Amino acid sequence: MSTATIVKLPPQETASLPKRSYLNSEYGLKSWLLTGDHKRIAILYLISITFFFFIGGAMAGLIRLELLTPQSDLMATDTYNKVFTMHGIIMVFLFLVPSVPATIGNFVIPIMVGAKDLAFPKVNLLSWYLYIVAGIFTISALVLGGVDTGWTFTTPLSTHYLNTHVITAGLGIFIAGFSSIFTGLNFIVTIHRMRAPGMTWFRLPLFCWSNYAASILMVLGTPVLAITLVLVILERAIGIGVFDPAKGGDPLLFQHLFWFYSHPAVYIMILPGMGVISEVISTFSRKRVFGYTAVAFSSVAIAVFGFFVWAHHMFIMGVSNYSALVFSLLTMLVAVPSAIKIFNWAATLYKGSITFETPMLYAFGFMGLFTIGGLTGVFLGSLGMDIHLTETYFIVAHFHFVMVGGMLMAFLSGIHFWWPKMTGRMYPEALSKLAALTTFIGFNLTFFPQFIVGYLGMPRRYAAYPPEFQVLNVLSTAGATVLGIGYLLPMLYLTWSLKYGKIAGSNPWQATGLEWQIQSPPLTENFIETPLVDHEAYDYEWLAHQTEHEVQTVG
Amino acid sequence: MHFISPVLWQFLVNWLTHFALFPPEASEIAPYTDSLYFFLVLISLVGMTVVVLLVVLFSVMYRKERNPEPTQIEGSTLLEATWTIIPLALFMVTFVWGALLYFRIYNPPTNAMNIYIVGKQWMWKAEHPGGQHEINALHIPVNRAVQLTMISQDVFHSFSIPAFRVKREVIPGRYSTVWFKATQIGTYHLFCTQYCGTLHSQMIGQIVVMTPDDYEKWTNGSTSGASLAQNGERLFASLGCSSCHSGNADSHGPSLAQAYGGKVQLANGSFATVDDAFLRDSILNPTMHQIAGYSPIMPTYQGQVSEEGLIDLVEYIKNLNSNYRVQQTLTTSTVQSTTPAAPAAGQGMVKQ
Amino acid sequence: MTEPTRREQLDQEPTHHEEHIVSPKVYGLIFGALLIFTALTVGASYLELGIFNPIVAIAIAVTKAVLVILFFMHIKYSSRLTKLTVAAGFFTFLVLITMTMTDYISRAWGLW
Amino acid sequence: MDSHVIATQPVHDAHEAHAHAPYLRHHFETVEQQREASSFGMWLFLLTEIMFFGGLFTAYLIYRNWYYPAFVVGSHQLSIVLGTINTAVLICSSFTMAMGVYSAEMKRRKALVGWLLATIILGGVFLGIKADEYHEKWEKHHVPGLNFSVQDFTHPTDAEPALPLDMAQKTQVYFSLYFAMTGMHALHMVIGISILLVLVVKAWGGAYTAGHMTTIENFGLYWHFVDIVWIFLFPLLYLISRHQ
Repeated sequence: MSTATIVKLPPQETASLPKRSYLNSEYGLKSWLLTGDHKRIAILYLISITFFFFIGGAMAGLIRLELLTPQSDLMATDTYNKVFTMHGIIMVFLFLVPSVPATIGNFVIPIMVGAKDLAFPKVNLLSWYLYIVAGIFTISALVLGGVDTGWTFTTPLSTHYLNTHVITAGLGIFIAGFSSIFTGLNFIVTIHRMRAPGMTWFRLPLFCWSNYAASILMVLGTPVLAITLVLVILERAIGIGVFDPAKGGDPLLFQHLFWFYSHPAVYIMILPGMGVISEVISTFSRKRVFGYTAVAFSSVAIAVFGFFVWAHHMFIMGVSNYSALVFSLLTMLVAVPSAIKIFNWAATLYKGSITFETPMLYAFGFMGLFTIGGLTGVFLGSLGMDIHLTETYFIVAHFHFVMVGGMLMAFLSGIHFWWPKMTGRMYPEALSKLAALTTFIGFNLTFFPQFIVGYLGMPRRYAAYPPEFQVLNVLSTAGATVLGIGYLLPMLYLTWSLKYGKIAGSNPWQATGLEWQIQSPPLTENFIETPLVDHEAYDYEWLAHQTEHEVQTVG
Repeated sequence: MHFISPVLWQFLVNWLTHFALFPPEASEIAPYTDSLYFFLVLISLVGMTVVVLLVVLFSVMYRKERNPEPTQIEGSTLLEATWTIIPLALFMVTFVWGALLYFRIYNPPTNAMNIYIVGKQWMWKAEHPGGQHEINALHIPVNRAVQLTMISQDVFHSFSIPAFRVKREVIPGRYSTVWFKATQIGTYHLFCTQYCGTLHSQMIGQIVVMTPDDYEKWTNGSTSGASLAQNGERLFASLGCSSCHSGNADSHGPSLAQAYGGKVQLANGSFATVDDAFLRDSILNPTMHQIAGYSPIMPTYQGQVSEEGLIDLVEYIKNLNSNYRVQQTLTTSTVQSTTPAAPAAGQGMVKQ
Repeated sequence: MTEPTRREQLDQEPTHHEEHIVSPKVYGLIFGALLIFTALTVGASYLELGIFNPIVAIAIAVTKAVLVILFFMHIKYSSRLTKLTVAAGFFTFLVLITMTMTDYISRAWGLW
Repeated sequence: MDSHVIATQPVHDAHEAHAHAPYLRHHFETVEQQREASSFGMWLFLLTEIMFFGGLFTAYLIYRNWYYPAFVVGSHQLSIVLGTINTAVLICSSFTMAMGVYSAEMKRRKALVGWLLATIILGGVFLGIKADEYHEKWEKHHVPGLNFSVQDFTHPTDAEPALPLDMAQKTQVYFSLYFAMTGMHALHMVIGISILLVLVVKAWGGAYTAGHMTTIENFGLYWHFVDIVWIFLFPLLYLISRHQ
């Protein structure tokens, strides 16, 4: 490791994990499955979302393999349809939505605000069980023969024209929705009511702010999806007429209600990731985040504006042109807070003292890819441009840049950043840097060609395509292979590090958050005594003073 | 180069010869869309460069080896305002530009010739006013504005011609329209871009742009005998529409002659423009389009007329210039194919 | 600097609020008012008020809901945070309705 | 003070002997904090409920504007007497629930049990009447999808004016929404009554009259919310143009 590193591992001869921690406070499966401890629930979530991520990832692999050739030769078209539907459902509802909040957020938010647990530990556990039930429903829809509506469940296709397991999958998503509502509810109450003395709103780490904003969206948006799915299920099962054009219903109403949730859902997915980036950039440039208030409020602004833009998914679908105008204008406005964030992160680096640990590499990856993802979002928000681009691979590339390039990078960044805190051990640094690099290269190779093939007009969700698009699709598939390796690597070395990793000590990154001031892995009760907070977030001078003080008293 | 496997070699050749960044610009709209696209790509490149440059520059200048002690900075309202306002301004320009383009793409000129499209799982049916039917293909003349009136028989489809940069959702139960003016002769892709079930990826077709002469030949060669309006006339008679819509002063229904394109007052006091959608809806949901001064006695024809039949009826009513045709339909239940309902084919396709 | 106790720190939280017990008399009054409003709304629906029929019905329903929220659900005596929460809920509901209606209302305006 | 502010070292005996109230859960500092947290949490849950029903109300608003005559006729198929009685019953149950909360605040165990039982009975009466109404709809073939006929609307037997067939078919939309909305509401009532049954047993054991009554308060909020939903459903579904 270079001298530039700020990792201060305890001397290896004497290093040992703390005798008591949340990991060894109790033993046995039961102590995990009935736990109220937010940290253990976070671990449960981490294991389960990783499981679903790899199922969803396998689906993605199949999709890319099928698209290697123009014909639908690997699988029949209906199999392909089922595969991309499952990929979408699993990745959106079972991976992206709970990824950062339910794992990292669950683990660190209570500690960040100085609380012993989330406000409602039992609700937190219930949320995980709901997630598992949702997962079982989704998997059974898959095992029973699949579902091929696309993750958007468009009526009347989903209600009257398919013979697949729409109801099972719909119920799965309905339940997953409640799981995410409970997580969001818990976060909001915890951040409002459980902050330690002295932890004012503007001393909160930005990770809390962005998760708070995402939680608002979860609590207010998800129920609309729930009722919409209930109506779809009722319409499919017993034939009530709410969306059915044959009975006088408006299929576009479904789109309105669906996107009222599903557009804010995009922010549910990305906002917590942005929070991770704020923490990581600040820590590894040893500087407070440039314009803390602007970054904090931009999260809230994204959450609020997020509710006003949903019909930009429907510009060509027959919404009134006047309405399209309004929604396009508001879409332009919601792009601004994201731009503010990007520039503020870049400015945070200015006059910092930057080191390039793995989380930071992932964060740089995020900044680049999210910028592209965000800017191409402006393409799609622009009315005239949207006509040509929507429903093509351009939009596929756009949201994969935001969701995979942005969110997944942020998730990996966060996992690497807090891994020492979660497990008390370090991962192999060289290997993890290699993984970050592989992911970045693989990602660009996979999704950048899709912008071009999208502008050329290749429609999404096609099992077979005209042969002139093949070159770009081959590039994309090649990239996906690299990307797959990039995702498998962390899986392997992180598991390895559980047993063989070096002991991390309480604050390997010399970070300022409250979570770094306690032992790693933390005690079940987090803090022996409720902390009194008397400094701002990202106050590195306070931290320096703190360490100095310790040295003096110890020495 | 013998060590490169033939497959790979072929692939590379293929790549070099077929590599394209843009689809052909084959319609009047395409250059406009592309210029907005270039503008947006430019903005993105500049934005990207600024971000990457800042990140790289700072990473080099302020890496720990060079700058071991960070300088804490609170923030800067001026800077933050700058990078709020500049993107906002650019996004506003994009919005206005995009909106203008949207008007242009979705606002057909009044002299556009009309072709009907019916989408169903999983094929496109095109119906020309002269009675030519096509499946998964559309023949159009070059340099002539063409408006498509589209409807789906089952689920959402989407009619997309990348070379023309136009796309519009085809909705069950509702007409949607799109128009374009092809500028280059050739054959282009037609895609269904809205996921519509198992064979979604096979719901594709060809747009054939022809010279006016070739088009003329094609229309003459593929006519099925009766124009849409003639089919409509037959249907009009067999459904008994003429008994009420006879155009006489004492008839139960409003006169349909020259009704198309005008405004009518509805029973609830509001005004509606009589367009294709209005005519179709009036046949299926007469109560909701009750014209003021008439009693709601018209039965619904829901389930009795197919989408194609509705198109025939709409086309017939559209071309009714006088009540004479209706009365003739009233008296002669069989239609003489010798009297074309629409005037000359060419004229009849021109709106107004 | 004297160290504030934890208890004091918590009490300084702006969201802190003393509990207020609503008396049965208030409950009774509200109960009566709700029943009267129910009778009123049924009565009003039999009157020919034209466009005001639905408006009156909604107005009465809103009044009843507000009474229940303020008194039965103690919002009148709750912290600002709780009031804000309720307001946020109704605000988002209005966003859903009005923004959806921008589409449905202007569809009838014709192409442009 | 800095060094001991934040625990950096594990201390083996972390369990201090606090004089905690028995119902104060370990992760809260004070009873006050616990109560405020759970009340706030409950309100957030009700927020999701607002949006849950919000979707239905949006659909209702759109279709009512589109198919007003069908909604009028559909509405006239509902019994205004039963509807009004049910509204009154639900308001009564809200009142008894409020009194239950008051009894808990006053630490009157028997009164609390009594009020809760009254609430259960009133809730049961509401559901009974609702079931009767549903049954009637079934008999009259007004259940969309399963058992629907436009006969009553195209050829009415009572004084109602006949609807043209196309509009008569749109009564399906009205009844779909009627069943979706009242069904969701009834489901909430069923859940509420089930919880109430548990609460009564616990209240009898004195669980809520010893100072800790957050559960009762929160359940009260839920019950009142369900009442509010009905307050809107009643005029929207039952009282459309009764004067016609």
